[in-house]
Amino acid sequence: MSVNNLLENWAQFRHFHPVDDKPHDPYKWAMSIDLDACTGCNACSVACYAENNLPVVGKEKYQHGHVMHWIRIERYWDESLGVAGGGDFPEQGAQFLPMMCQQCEAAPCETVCPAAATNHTADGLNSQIYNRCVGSRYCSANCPFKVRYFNWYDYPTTDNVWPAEMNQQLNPDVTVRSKGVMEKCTFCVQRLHAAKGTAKNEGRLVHDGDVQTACQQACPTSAITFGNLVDPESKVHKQWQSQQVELDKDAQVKDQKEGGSGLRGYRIFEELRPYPSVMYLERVRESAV
Amino acid sequence: MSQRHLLALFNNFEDAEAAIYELRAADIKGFNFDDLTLKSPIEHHEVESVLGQRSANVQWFSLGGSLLGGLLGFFLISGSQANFYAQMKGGKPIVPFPPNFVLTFEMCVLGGVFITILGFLICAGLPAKRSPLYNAKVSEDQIGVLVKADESAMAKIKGVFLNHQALEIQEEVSK
Amino acid sequence: MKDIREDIAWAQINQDVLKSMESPRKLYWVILFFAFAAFCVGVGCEVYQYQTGMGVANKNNPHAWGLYISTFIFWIGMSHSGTLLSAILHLMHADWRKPIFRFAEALTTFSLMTAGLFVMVHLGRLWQFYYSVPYPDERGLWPNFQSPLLWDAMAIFTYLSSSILFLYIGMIPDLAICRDHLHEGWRKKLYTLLSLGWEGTDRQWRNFRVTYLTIACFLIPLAVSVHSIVAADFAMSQQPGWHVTSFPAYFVAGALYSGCSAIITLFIILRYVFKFEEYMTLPILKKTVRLTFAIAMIWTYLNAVEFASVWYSHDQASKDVLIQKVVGPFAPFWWGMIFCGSVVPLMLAFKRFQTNVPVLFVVSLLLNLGMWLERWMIVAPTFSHGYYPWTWDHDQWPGFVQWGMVFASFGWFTMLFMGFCKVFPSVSMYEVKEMVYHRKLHLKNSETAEQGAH
Amino acid sequence: MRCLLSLFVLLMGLFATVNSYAADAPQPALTTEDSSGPQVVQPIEFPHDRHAGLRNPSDPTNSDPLKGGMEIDCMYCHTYARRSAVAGIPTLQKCIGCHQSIESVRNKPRIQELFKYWDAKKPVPWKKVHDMPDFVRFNHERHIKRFVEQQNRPTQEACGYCHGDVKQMTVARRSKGLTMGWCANCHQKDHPVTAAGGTPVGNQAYWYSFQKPVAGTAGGEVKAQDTNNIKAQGPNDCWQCHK
Amino acid sequence: MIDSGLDRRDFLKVLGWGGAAAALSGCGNTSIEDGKETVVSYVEAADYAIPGIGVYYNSTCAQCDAGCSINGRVREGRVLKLEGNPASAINRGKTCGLGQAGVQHHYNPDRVREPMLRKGDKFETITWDKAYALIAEKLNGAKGEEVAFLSGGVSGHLKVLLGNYLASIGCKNHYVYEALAPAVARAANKKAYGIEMPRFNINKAKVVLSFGADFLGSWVSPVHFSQQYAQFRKGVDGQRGVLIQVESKMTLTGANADRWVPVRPGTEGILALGIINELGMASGDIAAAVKGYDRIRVSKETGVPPGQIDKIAALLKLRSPSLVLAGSAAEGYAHGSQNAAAINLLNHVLGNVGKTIEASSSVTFTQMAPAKGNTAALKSLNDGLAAGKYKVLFSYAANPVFTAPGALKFKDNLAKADFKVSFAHYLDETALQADLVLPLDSALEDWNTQVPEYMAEGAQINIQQPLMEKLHANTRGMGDILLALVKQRRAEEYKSFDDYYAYLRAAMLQNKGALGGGGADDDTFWNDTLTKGIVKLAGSSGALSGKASVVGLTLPAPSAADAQYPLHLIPGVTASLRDGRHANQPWLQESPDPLTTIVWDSWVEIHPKKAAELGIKEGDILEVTSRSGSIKAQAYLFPGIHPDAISVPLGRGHDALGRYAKGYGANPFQILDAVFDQETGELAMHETRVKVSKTGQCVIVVKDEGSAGGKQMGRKIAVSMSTDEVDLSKEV
Repeated sequence: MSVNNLLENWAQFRHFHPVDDKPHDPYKWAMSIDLDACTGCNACSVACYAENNLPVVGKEKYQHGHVMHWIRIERYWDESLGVAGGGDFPEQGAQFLPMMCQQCEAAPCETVCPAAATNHTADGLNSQIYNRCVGSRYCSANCPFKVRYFNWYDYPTTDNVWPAEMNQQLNPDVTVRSKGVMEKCTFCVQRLHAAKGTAKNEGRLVHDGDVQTACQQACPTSAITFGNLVDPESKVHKQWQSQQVELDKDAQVKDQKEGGSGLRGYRIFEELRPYPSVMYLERVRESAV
Repeated sequence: MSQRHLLALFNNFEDAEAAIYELRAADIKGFNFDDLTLKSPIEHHEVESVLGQRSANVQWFSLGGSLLGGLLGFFLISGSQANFYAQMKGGKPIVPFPPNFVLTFEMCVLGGVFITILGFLICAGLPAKRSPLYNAKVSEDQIGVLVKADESAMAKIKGVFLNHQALEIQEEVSK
Repeated sequence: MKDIREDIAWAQINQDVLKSMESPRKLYWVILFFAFAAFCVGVGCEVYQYQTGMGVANKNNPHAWGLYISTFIFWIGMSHSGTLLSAILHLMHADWRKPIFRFAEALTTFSLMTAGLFVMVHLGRLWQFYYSVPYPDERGLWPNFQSPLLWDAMAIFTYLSSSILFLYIGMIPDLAICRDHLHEGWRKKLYTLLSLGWEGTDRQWRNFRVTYLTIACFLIPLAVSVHSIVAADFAMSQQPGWHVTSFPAYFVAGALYSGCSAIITLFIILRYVFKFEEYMTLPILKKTVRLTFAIAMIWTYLNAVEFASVWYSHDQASKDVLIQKVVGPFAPFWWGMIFCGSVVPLMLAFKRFQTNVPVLFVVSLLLNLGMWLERWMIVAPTFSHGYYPWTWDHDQWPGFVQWGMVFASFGWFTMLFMGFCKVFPSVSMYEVKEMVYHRKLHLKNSETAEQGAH
Repeated sequence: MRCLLSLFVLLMGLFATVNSYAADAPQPALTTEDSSGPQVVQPIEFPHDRHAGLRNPSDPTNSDPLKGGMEIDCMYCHTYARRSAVAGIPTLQKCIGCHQSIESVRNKPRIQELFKYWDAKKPVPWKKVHDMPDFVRFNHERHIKRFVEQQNRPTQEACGYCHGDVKQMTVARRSKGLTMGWCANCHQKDHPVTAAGGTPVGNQAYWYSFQKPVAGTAGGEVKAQDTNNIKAQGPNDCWQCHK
Repeated sequence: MIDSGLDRRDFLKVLGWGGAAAALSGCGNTSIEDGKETVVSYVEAADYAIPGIGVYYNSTCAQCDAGCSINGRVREGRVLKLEGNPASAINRGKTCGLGQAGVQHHYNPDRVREPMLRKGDKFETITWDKAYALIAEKLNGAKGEEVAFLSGGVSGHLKVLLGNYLASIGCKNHYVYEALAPAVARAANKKAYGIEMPRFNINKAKVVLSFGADFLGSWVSPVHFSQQYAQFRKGVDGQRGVLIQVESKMTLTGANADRWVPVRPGTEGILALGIINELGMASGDIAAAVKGYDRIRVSKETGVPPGQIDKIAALLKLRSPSLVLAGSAAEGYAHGSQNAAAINLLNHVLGNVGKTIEASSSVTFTQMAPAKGNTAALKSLNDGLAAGKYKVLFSYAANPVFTAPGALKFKDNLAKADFKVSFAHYLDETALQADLVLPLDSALEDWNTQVPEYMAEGAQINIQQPLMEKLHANTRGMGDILLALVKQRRAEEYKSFDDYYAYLRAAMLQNKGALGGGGADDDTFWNDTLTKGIVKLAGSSGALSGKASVVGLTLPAPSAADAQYPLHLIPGVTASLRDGRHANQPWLQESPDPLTTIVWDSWVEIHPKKAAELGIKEGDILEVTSRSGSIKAQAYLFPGIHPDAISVPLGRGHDALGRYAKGYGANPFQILDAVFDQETGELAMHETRVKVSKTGQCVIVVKDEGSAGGKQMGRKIAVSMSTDEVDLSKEV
């Protein structure tokens, strides 16, 4: 009886994640992206198209903002560029930032979906279940990063998206989304599940390096690191630790240090308290020139 | 002795009221005062002082309904949250209070309204069969007094009505 | 001036009101046809959108929501008028509401029905909408009860069903009148069925009164909750410009505001069309107008509160959205909203306009336009100018499908309302009788008192 | 007053039933549990009973096809099931491998049909029987590993959980619901979840594996006694089957 | 991952082809494979071919000439995705976007499927036999010198076979044409270092001063350099590398530089000499030669502030070793070779030669070494065509009708050849002019070997092998075609080879010992080679021999302003579209240009100041007119360009090449003037002068960048810190 269940396990049901939680076990997938290494070459984005069956929407629809890139490369200029008192030329180059779903631990999108099509998984991902989605787009409205992409058209049946032969390239491990469905970066969940399955068959946990996301694998400068945050052996764990970035904080202790901590790790919109799972490492600018 | 219905129509409420007073005072044999029904185009509160306090129980239905709705709301929602094995939201507990209270409130109102309506139908005896004597004037501008009484009391009652300027008196055809 | 003449014969009331339900004139059919045509435009748009995808509405990634949601709020807001007149004023014993509350309630019901359509139209996968309905299913899945959208759905369902019941219950005595005074035909059968055998007995009246009062009590907090929940759709989210504490109050005020102005519009139309000058008198209109003015000022105040709190906050993103509204591409609409919502109602403060029907008609339409703009200004600008500058998009405007659907909603509403007016009495006969009766009693009592004083 | 009372009893009853039914993981009786899916017409009417059916005990050599099957293991032909998410259809080569040396049935029409395909080097266009929607991902490998390899259940039993009693069928036919609730039903039974205190947490929340870490797995390596635990973790989010 | 050791050829043979692709997935009520009734099944299958499990095969990326090794994931007989092969020294398991899109080259719906012969304005389908017979017939009617073969860069056994074929028909006119090859650099490097393409060790340098070398985007071997760049940023001895980019139009590399130095177009050499002068490290005749280039004069001529020159010189002096690169932007002038020589001189002066510039290895089989494409070849071909010298013209892997400068009028000259054979994947502009079009296998269906021009570590031969069965029954591999053609002349010599595969296998086995397979039996060696996808060789290492010399180094003064055509046109080379042969790969069309984020269209980059001067705003359609023609494209206000220059990206503006390329954008090749480098005869791509005018039309620029235009509006999104604030030592 459910009332019994409610009463007996009340404490379990009133448990706040991730604040009340012990560390994730045994997996918490996380990423770190070194902006000093990222050159903005777009290889990650194209690799994502290849891996995750992203439709190419074409010029017309791109113009209307219907593009479906799960990972986009943003190019920023210095704030002082072109304004009074600033320079006319971007003499320090541009800033590139790969932006994809941040797999927030307290994701703003999850709570608002009326159909419960986006939920939190045990390994710390923000799942998007296409077949459950009704297309209210509330998640997208509530996402501060605006990294959720809606299928404004039925791309599988749209001309020249996947014409004959081109459709043979589609990855059978990833569902092709039809119209009216929200989608976003999944951290290549199909690869994660394959790796976990293999590990389970062998009675072990997934080791660091067993699984790579498509963007990570392609990245020519290896700017993207991906792995299990709770595995002390993993590179991503070591990076988060050395950068003193903690998952369930909305402000990092190191940032309160006077004179700066000399560390590069930060998360975007940390102060909004979504606890993103992607840590960026600040770009470094040479002071000598 | 068989009972029959009698309907008297009055032009205004004062006449009807006076007639009822008289009937009540007359204590006619074969006529129980509780068998008197007043039919009017609008509601007359004053009638209660004449007919005596006849109770209305709808509000109890409202109370029960809203309690039921609220309980159902809270437990249905919390219970399903506790059982839906994949509905975990980062940063929120599995059974969160604020949203559940909102929905509990809505269910409370929903239950209240529905059961109140049900209560109204039950208490007012609706939907009802039409009574044997009815005149459309009652829904226009005249007051009707419907009595059920023994055959023997009919004449007396009729007399009372006529005393008070009853416009029309309809009698059930004897069986 | 009196709200209503005390000496109207009751039979006259019946006759006047029932006359409005007689076979319609030719013009009625013409208007109905145009309303239907407008509705068909929407159906066409929806069919197109359903088959092609939401993209045809010209929404995009930052602009996830558009006119559908803003028009949805507009209609939801309008629905609050009925509750205001029938429930709140009922509890406050303001009996001048009696001749006009029936159509206001109909307005509530039909605008809710219109609003409900927009929820459906808005969904990307309309054919799967049942995923967001709580019912025990084979999959063992439930919708997400934490989502404000679900609260919304629940609140609207509750509100709509309660409003329909309230409207219906309040109409039973009138249905009985219709049953008694109309000729044989399908209508008579309908009224016989719907009036549930109402005869106006003391027992029926007694329970009727309690029921009506109780439901009115339920409806008031319900109506407030409905629009605060609609506000919660926004206030609970993180979008800059939405995450505002005063939103619920602001929304409720806005709702009452747009409801009142819609009542003025319909008041004037019905009064003219059905020649209800005896019942929908100018003094009643004046009271309604004064009420509207008061609410307009409350709304203006809450608007100012919102701007002020954003302005003095340290939330740069919200501030940017506000600035964007004032000077950005949305500026004409935003200033339009300020003009229609806060400046135009100032006319209502003048006595000479309070009973000037043509002026009031225009003003009420402007107020409605202002309120529609308000909703749009709440929903759209923050999408074009949200937290993430990279996704700012000032070039995307609603496509013809969205406009078509908005246009059609007015046709749909008109259709429903016109149908209602011809099938059901749009003035409550028994309540007008009560009003006349009480006024007469009152007059008599005061005359007696006067005589006694002599 | 009595009518009020009885009404309340009625309402409370309604409340209790609706609430417990609705909240207590609804698993309505499956209409398809025992009924069969559509009869699929295959290009060759493959007799599963003949291949996988039980031997005729009275005649172990079983020369008469009408008197029983050959008890061939499911995975002898559906060999991919233990290695891949997809069970797959055996290659034509596999059929021919045996049948080219079985002279007794060589002239049967079905076998001749088979050889026609072989000679043309064309695969047999087998029709789908257990066809799931595209967004559902079932992993055969994990189920075989768990039931057959770890728990030593007979293959036919393990496969039969979802595929029904294939050894009785000629052409395979869907005989289980294969709906989501049907899948979840089994998982809830087989992966009972207990709260920290040990009380079973209803029939929900695989998610709780999240909070109850397998002892000592925080590191990369796992102690021997925990390996079974890792192997046994069932699905705990929607993404396990829908991605 | 399963790396198969089995014979790939057998694998392909035994795969029965069900025709139906494996269950593609869909969601809801629409699905590509919705309604498919049949299950995929095989006739025969190797043990490792398991439905539902990807098999990985190594091959070589053919999207550009860098020679990255790829690792293709194949499921149910379909290649799904290409990853990098970690064993390759060139790309070490990484790929660029261009490489990822290789599958779209293969699955492209606009591939040519049948041999086609021109009939009037149209093509009609013919058989291969007929096509071969026709070629034989035409060749019989032409003398050897009347035949020309135009190709892109070729290497490996294909080059050998091609050479043999050309010899068999007596043709000596093999034109190797690559529109964007670093040909000037080769010559300059040869002169300065004695090697055309030495190894540049970006990762060992502490400062990289690059004059327009877009090594992160499109220059020589971008994936390799990107990896080196990542190491360079991590730092040598804990010192993070500093990148200074000197160019007139910001490239991807420029965008990543610590200091981007906008220089007046064409004055790169002057700046290099100015830096040498400022360094004061040179002596002798070098010092004498640069003496005149004092900072004031250099600053005046290049537009670079004197303080900037000081800082660069100081940094170069302080941090050693450094590396100075001369890229295509500095070389695209009539004095391009001089520019490059001046820049290379800087390396000598700084003592980088031998440290960050090292001798590269090359494969010992010189006949397999790549035939290096250049643009001088195009000019001679064009001259020959114009003179009506050629009766038969073959073209392969080059699209000169699209990429030749408009001033050459190549298309008109091409018509003068009687019979033009095009070996083509798609009907591109050149194939459309051909009389006979022969459909080629895609790079993922074909056999080949490839020798990269730029060798990373040691030397390697890359194996290109089919990842799946042919998509279209009637396409053929280039090797197979050449073999068939060569058999027309030398049937005896080649009769033992049934097909190119047999030829390739035999050729490889013949040199088993030299290829590192000594001792292994043939099959083992062959299978091992195919499994690895790479043959690593010791290679012969040339020695750096060049000396610092200023002999013949004369830099012209910056050209005077041209009143009629006031602006320099800089043809932009983007990382994904390059010379336009990939424009039909939709992923690349939709992948935003990193700097402008524009997709699906061409644009004119113009500096905001210049734009304000001319009254141009974003989205205005501009007409760009040179002496050779004019094109129209939308304006994009781009701060990373010299105000005296505009830039239009190359690669778009096709009027053929299929649905994804045709009609998108404008082709700046069309308006290039025919100016050539004085020393090498290479096309001087940056010498075209243009004027812009508004057409009055205006469009919304289709780009990924939002209305905020690349500003963060004070939100902490992409954050940076300076080197004196950061402590890199603690990083993992």
